Amino acid sequence: MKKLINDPQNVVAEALLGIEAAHPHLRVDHEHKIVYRGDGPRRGKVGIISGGGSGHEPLHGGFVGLGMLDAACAGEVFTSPVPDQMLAATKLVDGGAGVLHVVKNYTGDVMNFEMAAELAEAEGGAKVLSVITNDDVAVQDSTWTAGRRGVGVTVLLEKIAGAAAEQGRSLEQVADIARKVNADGRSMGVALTSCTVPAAGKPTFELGEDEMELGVGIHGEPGRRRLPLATAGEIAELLVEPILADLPFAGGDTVICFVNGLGGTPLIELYVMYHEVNRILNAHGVQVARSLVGPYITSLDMAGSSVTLLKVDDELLSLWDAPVNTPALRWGV
Amino acid sequence: MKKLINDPQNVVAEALLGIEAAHPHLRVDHEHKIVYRGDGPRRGKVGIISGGGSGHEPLHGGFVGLGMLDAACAGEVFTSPVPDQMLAATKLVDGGAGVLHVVKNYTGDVMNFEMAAELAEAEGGAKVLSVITNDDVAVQDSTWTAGRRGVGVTVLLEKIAGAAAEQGRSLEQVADIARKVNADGRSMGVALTSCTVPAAGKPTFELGEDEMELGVGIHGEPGRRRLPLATAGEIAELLVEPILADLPFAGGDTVICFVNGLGGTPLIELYVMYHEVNRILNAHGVQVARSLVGPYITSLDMAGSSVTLLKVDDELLSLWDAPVNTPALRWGV
Amino acid sequence: MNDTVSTAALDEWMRTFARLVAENKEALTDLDAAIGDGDHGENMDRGMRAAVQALDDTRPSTASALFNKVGMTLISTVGGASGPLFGTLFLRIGAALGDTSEVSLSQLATALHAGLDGIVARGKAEAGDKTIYDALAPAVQALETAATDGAHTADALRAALAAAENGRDATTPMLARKGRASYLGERSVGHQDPGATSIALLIAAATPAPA
Amino acid sequence: MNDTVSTAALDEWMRTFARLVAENKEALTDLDAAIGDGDHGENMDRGMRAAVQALDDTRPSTASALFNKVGMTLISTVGGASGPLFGTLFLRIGAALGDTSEVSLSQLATALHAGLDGIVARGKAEAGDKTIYDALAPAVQALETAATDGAHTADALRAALAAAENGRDATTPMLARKGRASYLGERSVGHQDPGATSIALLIAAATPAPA
Ligand SMILES: Nc1ncnc2c1ncn2[C@@H]1O[C@H](COP(=O)(O)OP(=O)(O)O)[C@@H](O)[C@H]1O
Ligand SMILES: Nc1ncnc2c1ncn2[C@@H]1O[C@H](COP(=O)(O)OP(=O)(O)O)[C@@H](O)[C@H]1O
Ligand SMILES: [Mg+2]
Ligand SMILES: [Mg+2]
Ligand SMILES: [Mg+2]
Ligand SMILES: [Mg+2]
Repeated sequence: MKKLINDPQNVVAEALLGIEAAHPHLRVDHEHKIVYRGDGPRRGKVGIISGGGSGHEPLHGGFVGLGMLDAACAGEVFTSPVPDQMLAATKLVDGGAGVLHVVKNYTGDVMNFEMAAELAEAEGGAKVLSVITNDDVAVQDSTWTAGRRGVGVTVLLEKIAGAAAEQGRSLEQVADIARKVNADGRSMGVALTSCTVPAAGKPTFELGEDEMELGVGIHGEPGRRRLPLATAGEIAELLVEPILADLPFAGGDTVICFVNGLGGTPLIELYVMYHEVNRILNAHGVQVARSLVGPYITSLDMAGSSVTLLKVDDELLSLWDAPVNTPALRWGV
Repeated sequence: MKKLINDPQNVVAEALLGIEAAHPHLRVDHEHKIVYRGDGPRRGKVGIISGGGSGHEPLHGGFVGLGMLDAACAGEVFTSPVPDQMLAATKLVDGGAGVLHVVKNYTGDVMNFEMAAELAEAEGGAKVLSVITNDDVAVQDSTWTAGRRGVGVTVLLEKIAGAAAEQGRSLEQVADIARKVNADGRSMGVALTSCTVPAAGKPTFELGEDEMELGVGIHGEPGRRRLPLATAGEIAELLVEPILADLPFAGGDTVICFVNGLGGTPLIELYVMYHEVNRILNAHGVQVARSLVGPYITSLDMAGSSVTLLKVDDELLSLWDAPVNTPALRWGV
Repeated sequence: MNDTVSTAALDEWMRTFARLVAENKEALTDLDAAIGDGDHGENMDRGMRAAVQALDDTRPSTASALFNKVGMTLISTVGGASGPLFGTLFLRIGAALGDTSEVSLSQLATALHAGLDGIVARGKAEAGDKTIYDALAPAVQALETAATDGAHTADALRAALAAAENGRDATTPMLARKGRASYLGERSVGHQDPGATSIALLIAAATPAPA
Repeated sequence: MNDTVSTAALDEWMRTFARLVAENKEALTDLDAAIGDGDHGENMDRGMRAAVQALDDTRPSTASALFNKVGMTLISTVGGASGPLFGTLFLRIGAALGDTSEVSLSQLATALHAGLDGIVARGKAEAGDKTIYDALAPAVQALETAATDGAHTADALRAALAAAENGRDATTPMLARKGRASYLGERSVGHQDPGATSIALLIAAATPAPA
């Protein structure tokens, strides 16, 4: 295992020290491992928190700031945070207008956030609503599974819901917008290599020199199929076609197109992928209104990429374009 | 070799197609492999171009836009572009106030940019000045070598000179600011793994499972020493101390602190590194005024990091803070 | 355990469970690596070490205080799926037992049933989903039957352990329908469920060696 | 080559050089991998293939047009250090030869000297820096001596080739002071310079087989 770390047990705590030092407009509650806005909470603004296992940076801590998240809870690497963290974060960001919990659909995340919401209610504190992202078309969405995993759509949702909250919308309205984003977004990913969890010290799975894992999860969960390594063009087809078929997206639809890097893949390859994805969308008559290219929801050092498409209307687009000031996404300010 | 590409020979051309599709405010001259601003040239504004071998993305194409570069020339992977490209870019961005060439100090880059400048002069076109970055303290700076390599300072210089040009300063003034940035900035890097050039198909160098290359170059050039893999804290010392000693930086100095990822290292590790770097600077009484953490000047898929420190005064800081709107750096707009 | 169980014995149960988890940490993690994300041993061990520490620090004197402390500690330190599930299990057991310091077999059976209900409320698992349910439900059933039959506590626990271990073993051929393992679909078949394995350790920790 | 050299023979020289570069592409790259960045063979081959294509397309009829075309093509297609250096070499040779179509030995020697000067002006290399200079300078020297001595062109070229190959071999023990290899310091010692190796191929391409 080759990593720029000290003790594998301290990676999360030390990365939080780095985030705190590098971004003066953010604060860190080290006891609860929460990154939060230095200028919050704002009276009357809905607070938005998210969180999950660490190892997906910049998600979620890198999305804290004006126009996006108010706080992010960092769990151990690939392990959901505990309810105490979400409860503390909920209190930290409560400006009296309620708090939205953005939860990626994993059993642990869902249950821990649920308990936090119950505790908040029991304490008579902030009103909490939760929105669960489950956009990964690689997983069958049925009552026979834990349901689809929350992946790339989470990034887009946090931006768009954050903008809605910044506009002063009510908790219900912000939650509605968030649900709409989740309903209209789909993702799928591919791994060329495994990630290595620091505490484990060895790759999570083995992949041959000529193999790739199609439909991989962001914790190295197995995907749909293991296939021989293919070209960027072929891989783009394998990712985009199931996404397009699933919603379904149709000719004339307008989308935000997000080509994500999983942590170990450099930007030059993501642009090659973007070109191929864009080509396929053009062929289907799907219009790309906005694009995002880069490593925004990662899986430690995994080499690979995921594609997320979000169908947008004018309202979603204007929320996407609204000012945002976070370590990882910033514009308009 | 596991890469998201099609033909190894076409990586640069296809990545440029991706950049063009993803960033509507940029244009691409595919014949000359130039990324340039869609809103340029602006009359009376000094044009700034840079360029170099590809494989360092987002450098340089990702830094084209308002407040930074006017155009970037993409060479083959790790190979300097040819003079025709810089000549064409010079013409593209010439708004009548002259053009600055930002050149990283490698023999090939220096000579090819030099020829382009001579050709521009011979054609009686734009007045051209060149600034060479040579900030890598891992290389001995003497007449007995090709001199220090240009690395991380290039990113900071392009931002700061770009802001100066946007203010309407003269070519000489912009070149002076650029030279000042280069004079007051120093860098050093470490590789945990080699990069793999697509056309070569195999790692550029071999590094044992417990080794790291200290002082590595961004093309996988060998560094000062090969050492046993160390902790982030130890590595930070090995990078920062030679940098501090070299200028020398002193207690009371104010710096921009840039912790860069080399392409294969995920953000969580860069934040662990940032924490360690910041700790060392604090111990030396060096004040960090601004920070930049992320993969901004990469070496394909190399795992590793580099540290750049730039001594700043109020003027440099206000130029750093000025609005910028590029794919990779954006704020204030 | 004796025919009524003292708070001290319940405390000992939790400490023994912590020891068994620590001893089986790698095995639990290996089971989870095969069909999950390879952290179940780490998760349970982190939680139970913290729980024992909390018991040392607070020395609760009633059954409800004891299980409350264990449950809250697990919830606050584990995360993942097992934190809320095992945490809820112990919280519900504590609530069911109340401020007593001597627990009868039928009280214990009722309390564990309440814990099982809490797990179902939280995780929506059903029989055959390849989860902790599949080891815990048969164990509870065995305890209740024994209590109804007027069995000795020790015998009842031995029956419960046998049921839990059977239930655990029965997860191997199951196709997972809950938790991370469900992503694997057919490929989850043939692997023993890590959470069910922890449940068998929990019951084992309460069970006296065969007479 | 004969005692005066026709444009056709010069054209053949460039094509032979292109062929030798192609044949030695991997060897040149391997030399560069050891002390540089492993692209010298690729660079020279890309450039000379383009140069031959340009000659096919334009069929230049004078020495200056021929070398101009080769030089400009190298500059426009190679990049890196060798593009400007080899490009300048041929541009200067072309300029020195002018619009002639028959070139004498002393004209050739003078032109190559001009090319060498161009390389020095561009790259600032000195003898012993472990660069193309170390193969080219002795070759030019040998040509000039032969011309002064009134030698036959073929003999002069054989002498130049011997000098270039000696110069190339002499780069092995040198410590690099220019180009990427200079970053290696002491570790550059013991490796033959790739650029000097290409120069030896260039002279070999002009040299008739021994009589
Ligand atoms: N919905 C559920 N109901 C009951 N048990 C569950 C459920 N989901 C998962 N489990 C149990 O949790 C165990 C995994 O726990 P653990 O590895 O600690 O958490 P995570 O899956 O979050 O990494 C599984 O083996 C299974 O027994
Ligand atoms: N300043 C210089 N003067 C003369 N020759 C040089 C100089 N710098 C480098 N070279 C030559 O260039 C060769 C390397 O060429 P090449 O690999 O094509 O370019 P790059 O180093 O840019 O990858 C070296 O072997 C050396 O002979
Ligand atoms: Mg887990
Ligand atoms: Mg090169
Ligand atoms: Mg697990
Ligand atoms: Mg080279």
